[in-house]
Amino acid sequence: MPAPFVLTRGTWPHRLLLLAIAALAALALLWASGLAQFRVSQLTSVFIYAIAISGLNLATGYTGLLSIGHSAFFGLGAYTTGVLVMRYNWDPLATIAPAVALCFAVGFVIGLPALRIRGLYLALVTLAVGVAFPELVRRFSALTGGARGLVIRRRLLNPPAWSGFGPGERTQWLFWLSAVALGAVLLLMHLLVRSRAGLAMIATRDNEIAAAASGVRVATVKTSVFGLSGAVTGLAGCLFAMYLAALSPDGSFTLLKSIEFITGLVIGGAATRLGPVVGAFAVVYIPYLTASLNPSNVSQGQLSGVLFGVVLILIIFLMPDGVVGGLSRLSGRLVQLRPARVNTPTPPAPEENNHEASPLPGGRDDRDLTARGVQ
Amino acid sequence: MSVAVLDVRDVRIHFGGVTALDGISLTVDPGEICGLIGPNGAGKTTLFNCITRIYRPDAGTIRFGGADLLAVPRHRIVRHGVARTFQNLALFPSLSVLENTVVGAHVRRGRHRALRAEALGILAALDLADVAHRPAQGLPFGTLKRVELARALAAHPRLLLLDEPAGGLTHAEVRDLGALIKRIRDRYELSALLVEHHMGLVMGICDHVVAMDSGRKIADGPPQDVQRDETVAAAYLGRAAA
Amino acid sequence: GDEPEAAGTGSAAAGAWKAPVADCDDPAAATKQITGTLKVGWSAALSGPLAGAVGAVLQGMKDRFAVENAAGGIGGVKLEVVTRDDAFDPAKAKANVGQLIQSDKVDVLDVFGSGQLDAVADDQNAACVPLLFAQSGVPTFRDVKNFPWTTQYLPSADVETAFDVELLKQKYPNGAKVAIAANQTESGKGLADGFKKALQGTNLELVKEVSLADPAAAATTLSASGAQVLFDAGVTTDCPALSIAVGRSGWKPETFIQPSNCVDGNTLYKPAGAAADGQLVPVWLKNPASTLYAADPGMQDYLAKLKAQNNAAPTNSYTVNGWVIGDLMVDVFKKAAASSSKLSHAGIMEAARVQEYQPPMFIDGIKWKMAPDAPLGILAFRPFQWNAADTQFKPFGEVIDISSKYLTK
Amino acid sequence: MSLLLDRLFDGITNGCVYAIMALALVIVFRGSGTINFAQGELALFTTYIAWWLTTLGAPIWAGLVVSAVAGLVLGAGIERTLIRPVRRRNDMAVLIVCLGLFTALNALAGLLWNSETKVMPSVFPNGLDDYVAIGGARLYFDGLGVWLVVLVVVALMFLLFNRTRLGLHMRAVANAPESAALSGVRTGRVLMFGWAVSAAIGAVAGVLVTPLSPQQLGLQTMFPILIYASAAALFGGLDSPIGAVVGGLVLGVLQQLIMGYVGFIGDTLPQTAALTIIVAVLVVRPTGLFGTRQLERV
Amino acid sequence: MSLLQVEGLVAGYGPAQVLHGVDLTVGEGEVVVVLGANGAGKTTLMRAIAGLLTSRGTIAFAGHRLGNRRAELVVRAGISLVPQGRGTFTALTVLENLRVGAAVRTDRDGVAADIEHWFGVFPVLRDRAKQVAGTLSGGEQQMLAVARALMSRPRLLLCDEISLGLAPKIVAGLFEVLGRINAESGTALLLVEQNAELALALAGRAYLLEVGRVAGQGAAGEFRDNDAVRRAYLGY
Ligand SMILES: Nc1ncnc2c1ncn2[C@@H]1O[C@H](COP(=O)(O)OP(=O)(O)OP(=O)(O)O)[C@@H](O)[C@H]1O
Ligand SMILES: Nc1ncnc2c1ncn2[C@@H]1O[C@H](COP(=O)(O)OP(=O)(O)OP(=O)(O)O)[C@@H](O)[C@H]1O
Ligand SMILES: [Mg+2]
Ligand SMILES: [Mg+2]
Repeated sequence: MPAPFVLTRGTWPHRLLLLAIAALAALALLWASGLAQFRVSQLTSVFIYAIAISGLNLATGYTGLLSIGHSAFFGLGAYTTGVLVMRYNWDPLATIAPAVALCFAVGFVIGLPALRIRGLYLALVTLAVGVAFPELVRRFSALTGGARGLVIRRRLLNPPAWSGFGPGERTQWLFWLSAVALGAVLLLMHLLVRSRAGLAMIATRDNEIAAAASGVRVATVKTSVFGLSGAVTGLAGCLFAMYLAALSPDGSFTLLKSIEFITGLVIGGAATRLGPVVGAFAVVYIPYLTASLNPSNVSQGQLSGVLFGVVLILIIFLMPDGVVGGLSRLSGRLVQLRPARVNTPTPPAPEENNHEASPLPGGRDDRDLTARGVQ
Repeated sequence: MSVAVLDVRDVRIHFGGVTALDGISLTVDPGEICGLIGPNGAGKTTLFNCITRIYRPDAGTIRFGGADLLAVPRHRIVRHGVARTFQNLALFPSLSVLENTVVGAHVRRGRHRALRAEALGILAALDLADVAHRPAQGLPFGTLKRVELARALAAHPRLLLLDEPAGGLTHAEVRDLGALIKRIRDRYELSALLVEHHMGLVMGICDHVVAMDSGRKIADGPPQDVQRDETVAAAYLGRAAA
Repeated sequence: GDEPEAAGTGSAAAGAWKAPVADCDDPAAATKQITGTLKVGWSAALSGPLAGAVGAVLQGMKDRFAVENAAGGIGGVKLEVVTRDDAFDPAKAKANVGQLIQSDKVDVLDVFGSGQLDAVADDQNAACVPLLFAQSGVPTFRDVKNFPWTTQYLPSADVETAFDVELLKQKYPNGAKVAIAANQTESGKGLADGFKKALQGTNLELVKEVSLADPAAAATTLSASGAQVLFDAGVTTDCPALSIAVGRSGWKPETFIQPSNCVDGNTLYKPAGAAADGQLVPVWLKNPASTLYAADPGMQDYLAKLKAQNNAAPTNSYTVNGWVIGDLMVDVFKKAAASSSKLSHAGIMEAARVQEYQPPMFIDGIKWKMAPDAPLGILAFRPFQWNAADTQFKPFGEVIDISSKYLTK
Repeated sequence: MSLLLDRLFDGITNGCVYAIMALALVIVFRGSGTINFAQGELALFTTYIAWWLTTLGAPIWAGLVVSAVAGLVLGAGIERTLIRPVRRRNDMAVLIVCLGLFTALNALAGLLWNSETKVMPSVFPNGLDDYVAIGGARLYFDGLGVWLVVLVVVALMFLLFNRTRLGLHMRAVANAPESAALSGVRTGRVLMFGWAVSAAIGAVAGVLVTPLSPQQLGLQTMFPILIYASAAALFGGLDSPIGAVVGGLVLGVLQQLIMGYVGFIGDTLPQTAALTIIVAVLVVRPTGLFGTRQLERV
Repeated sequence: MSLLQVEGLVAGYGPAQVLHGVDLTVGEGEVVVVLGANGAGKTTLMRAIAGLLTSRGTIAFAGHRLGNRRAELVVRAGISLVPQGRGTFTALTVLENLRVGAAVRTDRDGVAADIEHWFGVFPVLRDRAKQVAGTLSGGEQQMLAVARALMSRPRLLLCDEISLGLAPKIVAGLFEVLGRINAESGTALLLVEQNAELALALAGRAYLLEVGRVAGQGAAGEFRDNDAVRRAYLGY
């Protein structure tokens, strides 16, 4: 096996590679936008799912808070948009901010029990949320349309004039809107995960006590992660409302949706940045493909369900860490990313008593780095 | 005589029927390395856990640099300048050694990049530069114990609590570790409380040693005196030292 | 509001209705005459719990088309059915309908379920592809102005409950105490609301309304209410569950009315045993399993043709439904082909909007009646009563036609 | 009074339905530390087998036995072929295998026996007159039968976990699989046993419970039961058989009482209300009512 | 013929190879110690023998090749490992831990007697018999791990740094116990030990492991006299 090609982060070959990948992605989007309308629509739903799963990834993947209630955030985002547009005549785009804010707040509150409850027990809390959402929608039917559902009329969802899309180009508009939103979410995830806050999340997941002993506010991390996670999935909900334009409590926002998100997350690769995107493709296209494998004899339709289950199991057998996890291990054999070099004195070769030679950084006199709060 | 940085007084804690700490008191002076020895189950780790607020004592006070530590929540302890290592390792397995160390610096101000650079420096000093980018999971035990130390150092503590840092090291490695701890003390002007069963290390670097048994203090004084103490020999050192 | 009243008062003879072709994404396509084959595209739950029912409907319809194709088709145009699985998920239905329209180029659409219809109606109306006889019955899509290209097959909840109340008025001229058990879904709510509306101005008094979330809990509460009449505003699965629960509570309401979707004796009444005895249900289709129609020519023709098609379950009520929908479609297509708009999307829609037809499998005296401003279709029912000892439905009086409430002749 | 009793009886019967499935979940959890999300569909599948036998003329109790045996075999086979290979590699992966099974088994049942609702014969007498009257309320025999079965199962499980080596080994494997192997415990067999027994309990539960279910036997019968059984198991503490039963009963009775007496919530929010109460209890006792306290020892 | 015979053992984790062909033998009733720096691969060696890692090369025990037999079968063959770090069942009580340790045995009375025996050796464990093992102190858990491993009455006991975290008095006592077991029941011992002083006193032979290879071997006495070994492992 040939030795892997080594790339160092932050050097120009690495930047060039990133640039090339970004350009390729943009080209792929351009090409895709020219496909048949229903294909464009299908991709739009993939992007929306990818955003929703990214939200879940934050809580479940990076922070280890298993949630089976994210269908509720998806629904809350969708219904906020739906209600504001239909009942209060808001512009659809303007509903995103309040919807995301609302989901953040609700997520934060749902995160509160996470301060005491852990693991599968916490999953029960989120289960309760997932079960409650459709019931609450039905309960407040004056606002939400209740069991009847809430239909957003097509003309209310026309692209805004500044976008350059005509009133008939709703599909194109939503495609680009979702693509841009997904790009923004992925960038946000990338920055967050590599930041101190991101480290604090993973540390909380890996060892709560040690994280706290290192000064991580475990409580704050959990509640705000739940909030942020809910907000991102809520954003996906808003887009979903614009995409489907027909909301009903029993249609798209039940526990089954949460299960779909989890499936996507694990198949794509939990705690990876691109996993949710791959997972979204999987949850949209695998059922689609297994359904079209279906023989024309309609009573055999159940076969697609069997196939879907089998495909899920197969993928996990081949790549237990998800597709992105598996692929990055494979690609690691070709190209290795080395972290950016930081200027530190290289220590001399380890020899007996060499410690005298390697200086300890920081210390009392390094005021710029010494900040100890309470003195 | 200078005033103590750490002042533990009459701390008691029990779990069900087990009294783990039974009115222990001890002080650590500024710049001092204080050894804490005692048989297994004496309550040494439990005392660390009380100081770092993982446990809440039933009675007693713990003061650090004038502050009442028992009134400080768990995650703020390190802000007060107290960092620790864990006897049985409590690292973040999926994070790299470098990232583990950076988490140690969580409460410090400064740019992420600068903190990383400094963490790399600490790792170099601890002979961990080679494994800086490897995930903690899968490293040998002795190495991981040093990662614990690196993480604690990254917080720039004024008091370092070391719970059996020499576990899994050879004699030569222990000797180096002893030298390193002393250097750390001098460089960062900190105090340390050291739990170790490796008597060579304790005798070699401690300025003063506290021996405990069944949650109580049984001896306190200069290392040689404590080593010669009969109760200590009987309860802890056994025939080997007697 | 987006929920228009069920229907205004209209007239079947209001004259021609013109399809609003100008609003279409592609007006030319809407008026283009269909040649060769006419494709009917379905998005429905081919997998999951509903797959059995959906499969039977589709098979019945395909068999009806096969008969027509064998007879030469619609003036030479053959009929073909294209299906796509949506697993009862509205989002998938939307994707399916997009693909059916754009890629499969179907001429007529159909879907199963109201949530699905909600999700596809806007797209389908913009594309001006007729969506005929959807398996749903919600008021939203009886709004001809907003959804000119959509019609539904299932009876309106308002019409059905108006019939129920009419029946009760005949049975209890001096009034009675009535209770409702309502399923908390769209169709349950629709029935409950319709029933309450129909009760207004009568001497029937509503004494209790409970949720069907748990049938046992509902039954205990209902039995304490002292009602004489119980109306089940539920979905199919509620019918046996409520029967059993009510039976077990030791309560025997004088009259127990089930919704029209509970017509399958074998699965919905037999399991309840004696508890289901005497229950009433509104019916519009002939039941192939009943001895009542043994000599009926329409029935004999149906059974013979299905046998020739090797249909596996000719007596299944879903098969009958599918057959009848196929029958109604064939009638629409023929009328369109004969009209000035010809067999085109617009022509089909125009024919469907004014269709008056008595399918042979509709109970005699019940007609399919569409008026441009009252697209209701089914406006009459015949009450049937379950006889637990014989495990058979028996007619309970004659057909009650309430079209006069909705149409002015 | 009799109304209250009626509701209590209904609640207890529903609670027992949740409890028996929760017990099956507890066994798998005790052995392998995972929640088996396919539990419900496994039970559904074996119940279909029992139903199918009755359509061939077999008496229902024979169907019960066969379906229990089928459960044993299926459970063991699934553990061996599908769970064990991924388990060692990734915990989340087990979850997805279970979800895959969930979909595949449900669809397979639909494929083999179509999706129309089936009428499931009852093992216990279940006519309209098969009840005893207590304080004016009716306690039906089939409900009572389920109560008894739950009692028997929980007693057997108690014995298994607290009186037998196998039970001890199951806990050891769940706690530290590697140390268990190092002690000579046949971890594979122990896990397989856990899955087999739990699938068999699920099979028995399925046959006994579907005639009581408002849905009868259909592809949707088990999903809601599994959801509430999981809630019950977690509420009770996930590793405690007693807890599973108490959890099931509390959930069942709460739902009935809320629906019966808290009118405006009960009609529309029965599940939300019941689950909210459970969450509130969990906040006070984060590892359920009877669960082993998690250790915070470093 | 030796009890344990390891030849050309190659083992590692995924693509990372740690042991590069290790040869080692332990005779019937012999005590052998393996020394090596932090990261040399000692734990890897022990785990490979115990059947926790897949490996290449031969491992023969009492004349039978173990191949890549899984750990539970290796125990049944008569090899028991005290793993490095916590080798206990944290959620089980001390007593239950010991019972699980006897999983391969069928003699109830013998098991009960052995438990009594170990309670005698480590009296703390008797006091904590009903306590959940996860709450024991680090040293107490280490004692429990040793007792647990010996409950299966192995012919060969592998100890990966069992003195880790134990008080000097206990360590001394523990080595005495090991010596007694070795003398009385002929249990062979393979020790990985940083406390080289005590280990070499007990052992007959020793190996030196360096980056996954055997860098030296010989009688324990010779080892103690070797300068390099003295400086690195004995501290004088
Ligand atoms: N959470 C707990 N629950 C019950 N008992 C506990 C708990 N924590 C500590 N103990 C008990 O308290 C005693 C003191 O434990 P501790 O860990 O402090 O000992 P130690 O001095 O650190 O011993 P070692 O040198 O073996 O690490 C032990 O007997 C232990 O069993
Ligand atoms: N699970 C693992 N995954 C990947 N590499 C591993 C794993 N475990 C050990 N290693 C690697 O194997 C090598 C040898 O480790 P091992 O634990 O055998 O050392 P050791 O001699 O026991 O050290 P110590 O004295 O510190 O216990 C190390 O380089 C380590 O990084
Ligand atoms: Mg300790
Ligand atoms: Mg080791």
